[in-house]
Amino acid sequence: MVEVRLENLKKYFDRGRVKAVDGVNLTIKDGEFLVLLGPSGCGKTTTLRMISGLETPTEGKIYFGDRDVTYLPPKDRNISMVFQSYAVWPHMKVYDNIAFPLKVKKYPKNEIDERVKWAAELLQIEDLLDRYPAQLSGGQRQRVAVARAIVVEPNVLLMDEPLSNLDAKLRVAMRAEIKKLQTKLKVTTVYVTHDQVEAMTMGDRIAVMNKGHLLQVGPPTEVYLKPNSLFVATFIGAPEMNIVDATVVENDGLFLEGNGFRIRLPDDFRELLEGYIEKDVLVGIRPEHMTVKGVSTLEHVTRTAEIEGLVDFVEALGTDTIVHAKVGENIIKIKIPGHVPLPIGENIKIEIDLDNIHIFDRDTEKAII
Amino acid sequence: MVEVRLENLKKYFDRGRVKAVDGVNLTIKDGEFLVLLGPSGCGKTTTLRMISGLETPTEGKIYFGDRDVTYLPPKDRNISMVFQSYAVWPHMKVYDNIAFPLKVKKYPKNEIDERVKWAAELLQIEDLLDRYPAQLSGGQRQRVAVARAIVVEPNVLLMDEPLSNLDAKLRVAMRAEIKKLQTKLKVTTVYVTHDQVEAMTMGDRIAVMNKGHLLQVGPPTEVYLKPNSLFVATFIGAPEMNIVDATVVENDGLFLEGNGFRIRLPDDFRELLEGYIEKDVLVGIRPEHMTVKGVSTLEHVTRTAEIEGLVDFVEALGTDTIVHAKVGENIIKIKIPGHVPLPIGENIKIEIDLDNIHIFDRDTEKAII
Amino acid sequence: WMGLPLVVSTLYAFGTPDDYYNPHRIIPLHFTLETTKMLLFTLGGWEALKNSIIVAILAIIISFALGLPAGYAIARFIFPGKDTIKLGMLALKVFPVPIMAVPLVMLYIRLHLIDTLLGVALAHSAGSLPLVVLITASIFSGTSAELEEAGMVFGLTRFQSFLRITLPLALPGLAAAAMFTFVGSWNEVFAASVLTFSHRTLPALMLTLMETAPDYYKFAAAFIMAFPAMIYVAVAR
Amino acid sequence: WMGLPLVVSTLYAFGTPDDYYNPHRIIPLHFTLETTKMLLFTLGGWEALKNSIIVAILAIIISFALGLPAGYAIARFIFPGKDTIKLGMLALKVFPVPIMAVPLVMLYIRLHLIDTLLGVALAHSAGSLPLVVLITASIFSGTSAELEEAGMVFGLTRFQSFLRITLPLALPGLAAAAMFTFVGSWNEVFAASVLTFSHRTLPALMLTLMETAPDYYKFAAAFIMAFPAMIYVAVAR
Repeated sequence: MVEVRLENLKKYFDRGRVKAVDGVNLTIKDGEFLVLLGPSGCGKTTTLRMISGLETPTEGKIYFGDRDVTYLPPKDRNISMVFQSYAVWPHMKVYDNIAFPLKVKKYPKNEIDERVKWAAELLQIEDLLDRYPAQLSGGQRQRVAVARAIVVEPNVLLMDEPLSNLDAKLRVAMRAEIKKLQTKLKVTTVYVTHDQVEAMTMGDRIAVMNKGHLLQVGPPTEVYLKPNSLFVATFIGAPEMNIVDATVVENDGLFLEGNGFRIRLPDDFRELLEGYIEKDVLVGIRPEHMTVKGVSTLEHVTRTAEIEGLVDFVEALGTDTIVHAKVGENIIKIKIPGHVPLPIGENIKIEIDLDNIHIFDRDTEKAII
Repeated sequence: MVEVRLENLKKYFDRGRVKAVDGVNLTIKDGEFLVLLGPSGCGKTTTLRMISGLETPTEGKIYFGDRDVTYLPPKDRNISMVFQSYAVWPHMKVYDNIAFPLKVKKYPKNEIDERVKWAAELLQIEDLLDRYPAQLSGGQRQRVAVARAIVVEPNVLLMDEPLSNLDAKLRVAMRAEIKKLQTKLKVTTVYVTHDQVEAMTMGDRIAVMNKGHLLQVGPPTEVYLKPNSLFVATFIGAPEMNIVDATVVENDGLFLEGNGFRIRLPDDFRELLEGYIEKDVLVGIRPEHMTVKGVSTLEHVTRTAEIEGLVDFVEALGTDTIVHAKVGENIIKIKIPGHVPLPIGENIKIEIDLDNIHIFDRDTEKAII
Repeated sequence: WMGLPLVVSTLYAFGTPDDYYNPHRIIPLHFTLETTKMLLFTLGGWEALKNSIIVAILAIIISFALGLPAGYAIARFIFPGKDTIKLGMLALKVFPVPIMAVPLVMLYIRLHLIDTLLGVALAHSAGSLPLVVLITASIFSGTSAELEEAGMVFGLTRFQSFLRITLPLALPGLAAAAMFTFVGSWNEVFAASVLTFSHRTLPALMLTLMETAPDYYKFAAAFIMAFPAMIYVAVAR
Repeated sequence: WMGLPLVVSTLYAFGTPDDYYNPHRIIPLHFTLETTKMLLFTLGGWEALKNSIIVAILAIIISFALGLPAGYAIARFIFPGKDTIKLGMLALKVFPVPIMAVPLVMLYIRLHLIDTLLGVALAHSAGSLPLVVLITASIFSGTSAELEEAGMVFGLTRFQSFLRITLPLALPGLAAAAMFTFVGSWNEVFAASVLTFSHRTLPALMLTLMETAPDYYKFAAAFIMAFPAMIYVAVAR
């Protein structure tokens, strides 16, 4: 249980041709649950492996508290790890799997027994201790892997997409359990995933990575509501944020003009959009920050705008409905709670929450607003 | 575009030792989107393969309209199929892949060209026609597979978990697209999946299978709100339906008594529970059919009951919150809209919607109510 | 380093006998085609070379005609005794060939196959058959069954689907298996020596020469022997 | 059917010479251990058997000592020239052995390895080394790297993790590879004949006997030769 600090961490493969991790600076607080989120190949797993010591950085430093561990082998870091494939040793019984880290560290026999029992109880696998991993289901193996990881009270607990091999149902259940466990043990945790739902529900903070770079770090709601770039905005949230081309126009007020719509922006946007008058930008709005007028109303909103559209398709999700609306040449998705039976082809008025509108620079793809 | 009728369909493997499909009776209406839903190994894929002709039934009949096709080879059934691995032929260009079914059926060259263009346009892959499959992403290959399947106007369109190899995001997008396409083409469709969200959002009707048997067939809402067995009840819905042991007690009114709770049942339950007085049953309630008193209210409910609990853990999902409550020895999950910051350990009153309570026979696991 | 003996052989193969027997010359400096010519035309080398090629090609045809369907069946279908067959194939490879020699010769005399190229090819096919079955089985398991089934769904019979979809995809692997069969037959000495006297293949001829001919003939023969190996290496690159 | 020649050999191996030369008896009815005894004790068969076993075991030790680390490196690490090495290994298998014979004998004489069991074992190791490297590489690729890394994370060095986690998991595969090396060495004739005169292995001895001894000795020798194959089949079942 320490603070973990990454300083300008880099890892190049193939003689510098592949920059897996390219200058990451990140401090993971003591006891924090940090989620490293990003698409496959973004460098999140490589970052995790450098923290574990399984991979040596090309450049940069890793600190556990004040201790420089950059070049220490894994065994000297007092870390634990839950692997994507679980990596439960098939030639050892469940008990021996969990006891292994303690045996290696030469704990007395009765303490080993005590701690294995404790970990097994926490994960509800007391009945499986005598079995071999081949006799277990995927979910049970996963529990064994977690029990093995917490049995030693590690400095840092590392998890590499631990839920990705479970089926959807089990994933939902384990998500809550792992989070509960971490809250109880208060161990500094780095959790790697490409699943934004996992990230949103489990992380104290989320660190979004892409192409070896760290894009944004912050609590889930902040990353969700205030994405700093187009990538973060579209990667988080399902259905995806709607992104549309538009031009900023100043004409007796500030407007966003695009194919089939024209939105009047509040005056306090003026300062931020200073340099973008008459320029093309990208406008983003999440499906849940819009509604169809006369069908539902947006709650807790102060300022709205209205555009017109045409119902193209209606997707019933049970508790929610996704309306696919045609606005000019674009298809825009609107998420409305409950069951909404809109006829296809109908003309609708779409209400937009202006406080949750995002505007991105076309070239840098950074958020302006 | 025909009606498909399965009559007492059976498929045994390994000389009768494995009963993959064990007596399925099912009529798929002309133009209907039917989803075969079930866990892996439940026989849903084997059923699909028998409809396609790739597998020959051990017993039973398959009709397309009035035509008995039970023993016809696939090529004589005029069906199309989208495979789980897409099965796009790697040694042919995208164009040739899509044109293949037409070439085999000896369509004139200009009509082939026309139809391939039409299908490619529908799936937005006009730009890819000249590429080889190896140059495409998973999502693009998927589109090619779908284009190839619709290019011939098949009697029946069969889909074998077509979205299971896509990432979460793409899956959500393709789900809507496939449904949109089917609505447009009105082709009789059998769609196999183990993902209950896909089933709920895409199917006109859902057929739930388990262990080779067909358990329930009906529209999504019916299967969701009125499951006929414990399996259907727990397989559909996330988080899962809460299942708790209880005893039916008659004592100046009808009660359900269990560990830490006692619920008074309305009098109109009496007739259905006739034979279960003083007997053990299983009680099921969905997380969204309960709420925490003072935090939120249930909408559109007529009759409620109240039990007491203790907050064990709170899982924030962004738009919803899952409260894990301890009731007696059981952990019960309650889904509440919005963000609910309940302190762990707090005593709460849980309100239950009595019209959405389910009671199952302990032995047969069939629904009583 | 593995190329070294090859280079030396090549040098010696084209060196003159004088250079070879000159103790002060480690590397021959005078090159001649005489030795090779002598070997090829006078000592029956040319004939043996032709025999070797014919036998190898016949062996490929026979072992593929039998082994390819078997490999396909093992890869695609489930049938009783499948594992036993696969095990038997491996066990066959472990058996020493000499044990078969006497019964084989007796059988061949009865079938009038003795001293024919077809006979040698049959013996070589028997040797390479297990390998062909196992390799083709693994190649066909590697090509997705769904691709073939997609062909059947979209209007082909199983056999048409095999020809038009699976076979083109399996071709590179099958070519490699054919190459191995060729080389196996090319290098095989024992059966070729026992089963022929007048229609010798190249290695069988070499074995005879080994005891009688001067060393530089051996190098020339070795050079010819190594030829397909060199082609293989060049192609594989 | 593949067991038939084996049964016949076994019968002939223990049949009496009288029965063997009696044209009216296809299957011998009088059994004797005389032939086998004669072969083993008088003609040096026992000595050759011992030599064969020693050579095979030495070949296993040498080829594994070199091949196992190489296989592990190929499976686990990425390094330049890796594919070239794998290709080279395969190419080596394609090369005919006879081409090496003369330089090898010359080298052995210089190193005083000629006519020693170690020398033969070295030659056999060279033959089986590529196979051992390729097989161990595929075995180690088959055992998950994450299992080994888990060992490192939970307190072991890489070498300890290899010993305690990867090796036990790879053992069945390695045993099969050792078996193949054993059988390869056991059946190998050419190198064994060329490199030894007094310390002959069993197949080399057999080759000598082939030309001189009566047929029933051959069957007895064949029976002894086939012994490990029989054990292999019995174990594999």
